[in-house]
Amino acid sequence: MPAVSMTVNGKAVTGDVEARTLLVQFLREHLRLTGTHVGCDTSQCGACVVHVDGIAAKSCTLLALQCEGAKVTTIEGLAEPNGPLHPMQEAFRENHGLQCGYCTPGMIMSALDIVRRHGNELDEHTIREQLDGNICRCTGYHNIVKAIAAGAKNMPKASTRQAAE
Amino acid sequence: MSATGIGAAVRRKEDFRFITGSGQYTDDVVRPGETRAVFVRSPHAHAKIRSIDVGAARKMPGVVDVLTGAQLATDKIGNLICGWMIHSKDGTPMKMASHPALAAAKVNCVGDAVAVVIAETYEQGRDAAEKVKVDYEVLAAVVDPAKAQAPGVPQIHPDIANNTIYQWHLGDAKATAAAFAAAAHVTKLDIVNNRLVPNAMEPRAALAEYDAGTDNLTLWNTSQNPHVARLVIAAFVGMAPEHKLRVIAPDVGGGFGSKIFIYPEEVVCLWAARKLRRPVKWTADRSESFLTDAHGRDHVTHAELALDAQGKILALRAKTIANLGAYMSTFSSSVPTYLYATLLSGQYDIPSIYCEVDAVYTNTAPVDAYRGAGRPEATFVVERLMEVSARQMKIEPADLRKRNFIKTFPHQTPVIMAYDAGDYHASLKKALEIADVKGFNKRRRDSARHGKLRGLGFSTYIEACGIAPSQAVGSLGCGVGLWESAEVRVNPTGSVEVLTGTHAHGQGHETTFAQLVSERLGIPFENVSIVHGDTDKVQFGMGTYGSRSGAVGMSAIVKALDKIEAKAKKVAAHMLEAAEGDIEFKDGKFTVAGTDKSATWGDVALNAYIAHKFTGAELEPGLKETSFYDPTNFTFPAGCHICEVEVDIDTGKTDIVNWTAVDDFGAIINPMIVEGQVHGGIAQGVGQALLEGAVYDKSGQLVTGSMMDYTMPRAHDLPSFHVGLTETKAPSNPLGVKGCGEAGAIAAPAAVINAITDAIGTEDLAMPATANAVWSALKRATPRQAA
Amino acid sequence: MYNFTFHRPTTVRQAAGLLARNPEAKLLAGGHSLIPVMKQRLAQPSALIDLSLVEGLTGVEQKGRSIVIGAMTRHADAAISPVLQQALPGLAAVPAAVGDPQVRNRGTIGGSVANNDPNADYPAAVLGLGATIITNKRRIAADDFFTGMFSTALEDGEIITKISFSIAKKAAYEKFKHPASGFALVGVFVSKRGADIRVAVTGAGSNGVFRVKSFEEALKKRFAAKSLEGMTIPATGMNSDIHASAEYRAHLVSVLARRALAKATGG
Amino acid sequence: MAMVMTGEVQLPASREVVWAKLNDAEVLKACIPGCEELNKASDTEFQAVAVVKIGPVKARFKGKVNLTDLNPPNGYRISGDGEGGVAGFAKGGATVALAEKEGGTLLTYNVEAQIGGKLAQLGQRLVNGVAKKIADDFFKNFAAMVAAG
Repeated sequence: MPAVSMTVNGKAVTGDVEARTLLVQFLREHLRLTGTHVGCDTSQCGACVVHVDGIAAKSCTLLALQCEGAKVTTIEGLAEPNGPLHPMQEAFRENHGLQCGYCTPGMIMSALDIVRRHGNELDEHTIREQLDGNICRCTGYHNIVKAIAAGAKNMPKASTRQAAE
Repeated sequence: MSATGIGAAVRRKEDFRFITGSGQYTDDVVRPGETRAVFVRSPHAHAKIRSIDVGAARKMPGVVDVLTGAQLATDKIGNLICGWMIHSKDGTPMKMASHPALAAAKVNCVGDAVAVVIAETYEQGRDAAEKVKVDYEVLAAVVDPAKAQAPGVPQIHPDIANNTIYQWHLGDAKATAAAFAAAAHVTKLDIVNNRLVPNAMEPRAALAEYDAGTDNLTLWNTSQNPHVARLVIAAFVGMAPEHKLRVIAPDVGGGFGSKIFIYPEEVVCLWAARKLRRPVKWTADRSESFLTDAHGRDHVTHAELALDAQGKILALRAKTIANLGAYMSTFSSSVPTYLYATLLSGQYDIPSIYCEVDAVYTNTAPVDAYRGAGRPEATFVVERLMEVSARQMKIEPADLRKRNFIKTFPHQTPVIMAYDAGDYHASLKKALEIADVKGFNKRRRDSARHGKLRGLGFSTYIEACGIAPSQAVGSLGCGVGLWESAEVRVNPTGSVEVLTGTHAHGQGHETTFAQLVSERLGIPFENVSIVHGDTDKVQFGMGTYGSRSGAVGMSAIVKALDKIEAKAKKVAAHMLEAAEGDIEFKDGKFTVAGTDKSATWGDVALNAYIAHKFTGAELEPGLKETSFYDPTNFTFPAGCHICEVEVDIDTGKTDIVNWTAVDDFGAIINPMIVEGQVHGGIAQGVGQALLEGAVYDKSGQLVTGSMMDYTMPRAHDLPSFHVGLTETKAPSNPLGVKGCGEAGAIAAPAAVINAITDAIGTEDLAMPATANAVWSALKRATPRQAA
Repeated sequence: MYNFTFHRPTTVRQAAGLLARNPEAKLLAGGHSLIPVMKQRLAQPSALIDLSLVEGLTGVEQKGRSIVIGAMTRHADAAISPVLQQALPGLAAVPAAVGDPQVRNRGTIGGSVANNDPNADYPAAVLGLGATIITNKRRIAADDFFTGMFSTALEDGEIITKISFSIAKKAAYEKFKHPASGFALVGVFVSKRGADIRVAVTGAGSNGVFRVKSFEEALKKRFAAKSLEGMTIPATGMNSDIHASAEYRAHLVSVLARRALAKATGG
Repeated sequence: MAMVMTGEVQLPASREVVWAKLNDAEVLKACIPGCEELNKASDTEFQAVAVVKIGPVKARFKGKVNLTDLNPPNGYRISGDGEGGVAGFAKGGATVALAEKEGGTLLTYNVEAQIGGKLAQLGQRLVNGVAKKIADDFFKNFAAMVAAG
């Protein structure tokens, strides 16, 4: 089996995987990072979004081997274990941007990518358009949109890149 | 109001684990030696199984075993059942076809499982599943519920004539006919309530483990009601005695009804785990979810409303054909009957109602409760009839509603329900203001200048929640009681665990229930934890559906807290050397009336356990109480939703430009969570109206079988919502709460379609009102004179 | 997914060599069409040849009167390329309209054009601007490249390296997005470069991207939405499925063409 | 999803010649898109293997081809069904009619096709186009064979 090495949440990891192993399977089954979820099998729902080299990607549509040498950040890597939450995480809690929580990790990782691309001042229209790749069945998006706007505002300009790296 | 008590928008306790990725959903649970189950499913909608050859599959790498329906029968694993008996008009019981967890002789829908591969890894299981050879004799399929009973159509279950499950009715046919004969105006509508796929974001999953040493089975699953699952799997499927089966529903990623039911995969995983002495896990991929989760709605209805010349409703009648799919799912029989026809009175004083419902089998996935379950269908019938009647009679839609609102309570409708409280004028009035209905005509003219058609649609809905008084549902055929249980355990240090028979899968019970306990006992919110979802921890409970967790589940907690307080007062009386009757309890403090003697909550809790101040003969040590609460009535949330749309004439695309929801949910524990429930419900209702629709082709293939073809509402399909509340307390439970989980999904479809038909000037529009559908309707229409 | 061998060449020559040695191999660009199909086990390539480490395949450059986009340039990067925004903003709108943000973060122009999905966005721009597809072997004109749904003039072992677009003075893309899949239910690209006027349509035709000659003729008199007023195209040859009828698609072609023209002409 | 489509093609040969080719297994094999095997079980029955390739999708179907309603030299019905393993199954048929026209033969066809299983579940937006393409390709190939003599 081919070996794969990458940096996940700041830690170097390696594993022997079948070529057909998806990044999300590598994260969930090999590394036991189960915060990244699988909600569909056609790359629509966005529950599996992580950052690969700082850019949001659907980890269900990437092979682990494609991420050889990459820096991957998952929801588990956004905040230090005993440190404060990331402002975007905090904003989701503060604004009731989640209900069942299943889409939430993907939503938060996508939200950070929106900030990376569109900055800290986000209007409702931009957020709604940019959430095209993430489906939530619980919230009707109302509070997710609010949470992302608030979280973006509370993020220092540099912090997105930091989180991504 | 304290910062964390009743009425406060407390931030949720459960969120920390979800926003940090540390939630524990079923697929996240791993057991040592775990195997994976991969199901072999029928690609045909209707076929006889001539033979199944698993020989090649067994030899594939990593395969532990391949099991079939024949073995399931040999092992005497029973069928899945429907737990609500409905009788036809002629008194005969409904026709429930046998539903084995693995089909052995015949498949009746695409996705019907015929074998299961148990393998070391998921991919190995899939490799092997391809090697299972099933020889099918393909039969013609029946898909359209409106044609399922016709002579000559394929018969799905051999001993069930005309694919007919029951022919049921409710109401007074004669009185209704007489009222129609005397009517000045009759409105007639043909309605298809489109079939929906629930699509909770977490796919269904099951993990079963067998302990040979104790002969105990454990099932982790994505259930809204683990105790009911255990009961059915023990008592009907006969998997194991109830006390040898533990069901754990950990974090569950949304349910919306689809996770109430007991499904074949859970049964098969348990059976295989015991047979193979290895834990067996199955997690649906979304393609499987589309084929095998119970779908929702799917009614074909002809409905009529009789009115006098002044617009007073005289009678309503409806004839509905309900598609229940290939098999009867756990509660499917109740949805188009007692959860539907009983709500056909809406918010209106209607003297006579008559409803006939035929439930039919088709070669499609089973249909059962989906957010609102019957009530969205009823609301759509009633609110479309109201809107169309208003237009035909040239009465303002809001006025027609006002003329017919029920104004005094209690009110007995002609269809069983006794509404106990409400103020329908209040919610309509508030909604009219928030939606700025006065300014609509100007907005409509502005839209017209930009080539857009603007429309306004109302939906003044009612629902029955707090499901339900056991005696009442028992008399209607329900196989279980619908009370709820609670256990309150006070620890020696004064912290509290509440064990509830309800189950949360996004509703925030850990927060709301803790607010209730914190307020009632005067203890910090942080010192309360809510435990649910594990049959080994929690006493029997009925689970969460039908917006019942507040009205029934919290009421049980209140009753248990009453008992806790009574016991604690006894302990305090011993501690403070006072008469029990002189002890007062307020804000977490026990005082002796008229003195400055007091004891804190913590002191009393500790004393209850150390028992130094009383003997066991006088008072049992400990502080733990249980309650089983059975409601005395349904609750009746109601409200007014107003949808404003703009339709692009060129493309037919509809944009929802404004949404107003004013709901009366009775007393509110956490307004933030309640509003969130409203938002989510509206989104699902808008989804039904504009975007979603499960389509089977004539041969029974699900052609909207993925999120590429089945449109899930996305953020840009929806606006921000304006949500308001009015309040009349529910008299039937101690908190006065009514339930909020389904309101949006119930109200929204009618509001959307009323708005679009207002915009385009024709009533000839089916759901989902896609751009293509609206464009076609516009082309067909002879435009009504714009208001 | 069936298993396969995985290769990461660093040059086009290596990639071509791998392709030649593995007749059942597939090139992997962004992977957002191929991997979903493989996950469903509807494709069984023996090997994947990942082009992401191949040098010289990314970037957007202006070369004289042309814009040249490397085959492995991701949609998200092309959409915000200052060069493209400046020289040919109508083209930049195309990658900006593809799928969803995460798809745009991975998907590439080369992958999209080579796949020639009948509902993809880029083929409309490539045909609508009369672009040239540059491979490791030759240059192919857009008019010769798209040969029907999912089929192109590419031969076995041929790898797209770049696509060159002549800068058109006026160009715009209008898309009616399918609400579930994000593909174009219909997309129309219009352009005018001197006498070369093009109207290319994706999503609508049952055989993939096509040009609307009748519209192009009408636009020769005046390149404006007004020139198409009252003009329609027949529904024959339009795709018809559960999402949209052939009549509706034909209707959208004329609506979107007029809207694209309005955009292209600043109207 | 059931699909229906029609088409016609003018062939530079007599009805008898066209009819003979329509019944020639070698000709049919060469015309059926992706056909890898076509083995005669009788004059009107064949075992077939065909590979269907649609973009990244590639599925191998094994099944039967039948000729029925034979009415020489006016036409027949050619139908087939195949199992594509994990991809699902496909069935289809074409009623073929031959008429003398302009010194040659006008072949008209009415095709209906149906797919099931995973392809039906996931491939909705492509099904019609693909079915049309396969039918068109078949008759285009056939026309070329006739033209080649």
